[in-house]
Amino acid sequence: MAIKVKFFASLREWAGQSEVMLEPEGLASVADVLKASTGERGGSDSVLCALNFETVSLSHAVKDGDEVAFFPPVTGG
Amino acid sequence: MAIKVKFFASLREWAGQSEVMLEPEGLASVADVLKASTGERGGSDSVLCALNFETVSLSHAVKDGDEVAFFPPVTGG
Amino acid sequence: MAVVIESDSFDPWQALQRHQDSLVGGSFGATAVFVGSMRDFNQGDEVQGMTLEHYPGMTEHQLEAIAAEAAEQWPLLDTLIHHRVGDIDPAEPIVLTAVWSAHRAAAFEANRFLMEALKSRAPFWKREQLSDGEERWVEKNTPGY
Amino acid sequence: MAVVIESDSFDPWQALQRHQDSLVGGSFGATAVFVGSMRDFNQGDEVQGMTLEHYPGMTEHQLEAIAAEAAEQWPLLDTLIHHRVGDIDPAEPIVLTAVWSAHRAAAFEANRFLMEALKSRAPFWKREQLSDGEERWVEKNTPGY
Repeated sequence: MAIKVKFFASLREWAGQSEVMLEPEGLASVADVLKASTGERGGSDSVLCALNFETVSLSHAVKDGDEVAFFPPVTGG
Repeated sequence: MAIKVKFFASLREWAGQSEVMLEPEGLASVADVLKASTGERGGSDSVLCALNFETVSLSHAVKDGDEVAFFPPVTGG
Repeated sequence: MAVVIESDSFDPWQALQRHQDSLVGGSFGATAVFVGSMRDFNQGDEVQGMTLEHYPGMTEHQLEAIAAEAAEQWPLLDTLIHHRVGDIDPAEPIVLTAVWSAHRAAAFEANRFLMEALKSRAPFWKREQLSDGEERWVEKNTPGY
Repeated sequence: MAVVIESDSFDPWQALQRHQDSLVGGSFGATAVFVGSMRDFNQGDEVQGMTLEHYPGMTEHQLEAIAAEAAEQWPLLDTLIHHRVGDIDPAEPIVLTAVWSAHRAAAFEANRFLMEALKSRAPFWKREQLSDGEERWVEKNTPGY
């Protein structure tokens, strides 16, 4: 398996990719996934994270098979 | 001219009339109009009064040509 | 701004579409709507029909005043109020209120104001026909807040 | 309860009529509706078009969760949410929320909850095309209260 990582909107443009598959070894938290996929160490108010379709914090644990997403504040409606 | 008096809903049934024209002589207030048209001396929480389409209190003054109405609490919508 | 008193059944969605066609598209970002319909059940009893009495003249005057108050309090582009009178069958719409505004906060708040003001100030009275043959005046409206 | 993600333009009034046809008439006394439409003006600039990006899967999951939360908090008979994605022209509807309930307080409050929750939690992002050729991401939603 693997960890699927998605980027949306301005973060997709910033990351230069919309989706990447990561090997799960060494990835304990959402923050680890962010760093491994973009080189970015921390988040900011304008980086939101979702784990398997639920919004979570950067410190949330991840495991093999998870889908992690990074995106800016939502502006729908 | 005259003062036109209207009754609506349960007050129409209670008064036994929907509309009556009164000579204005001796009628100074809405309360006078109520008394002259129904024999009722006072109002109650369940008697509302309108003068020329605006809700008023029983003590409001009336004059020749006015339209006065009596009705129970409204239940539209 | 339009106030319509209807003695025949009306379709609120068609009324909205028709009214909105008269507005300049792109000017409004938010439309808030309320539709009140006749239920077949009230205060524990089955209701077969309803007659809505009103005070012609004062009704229109009050509804127009309520719409004008809303337009003073919130930045509205338009307001629509429809209200049935006469004999009404269960499931038929009784009242429609709608406001169009640039932003949603104004639309939500103004539309709720319209309905609460209509419920407390517009001269309509409901008489229910129950399924056991009894008839009764509805004595007061349920609180909105 | 229905959640619909639309990639083509939709008519909110027809969607409401269609959905309401599936409900038992006489059971609901109150329908509260909100429609958000695309304005041709935002933050001082003329807007020519908009592209709505979303997160397929999470969008539906979040909207269904929001509708379920509303149904826990208020006595609702039904809920309908439509949301556009993709390229949108000025004046086109973007979002529709609607709730059906026995009484108006629940309908008003639940419908407003749906919209505020959708605005803050559902993964949609707007990109505006301005009339001078510039494009920009909308950075945040306007507050609802």
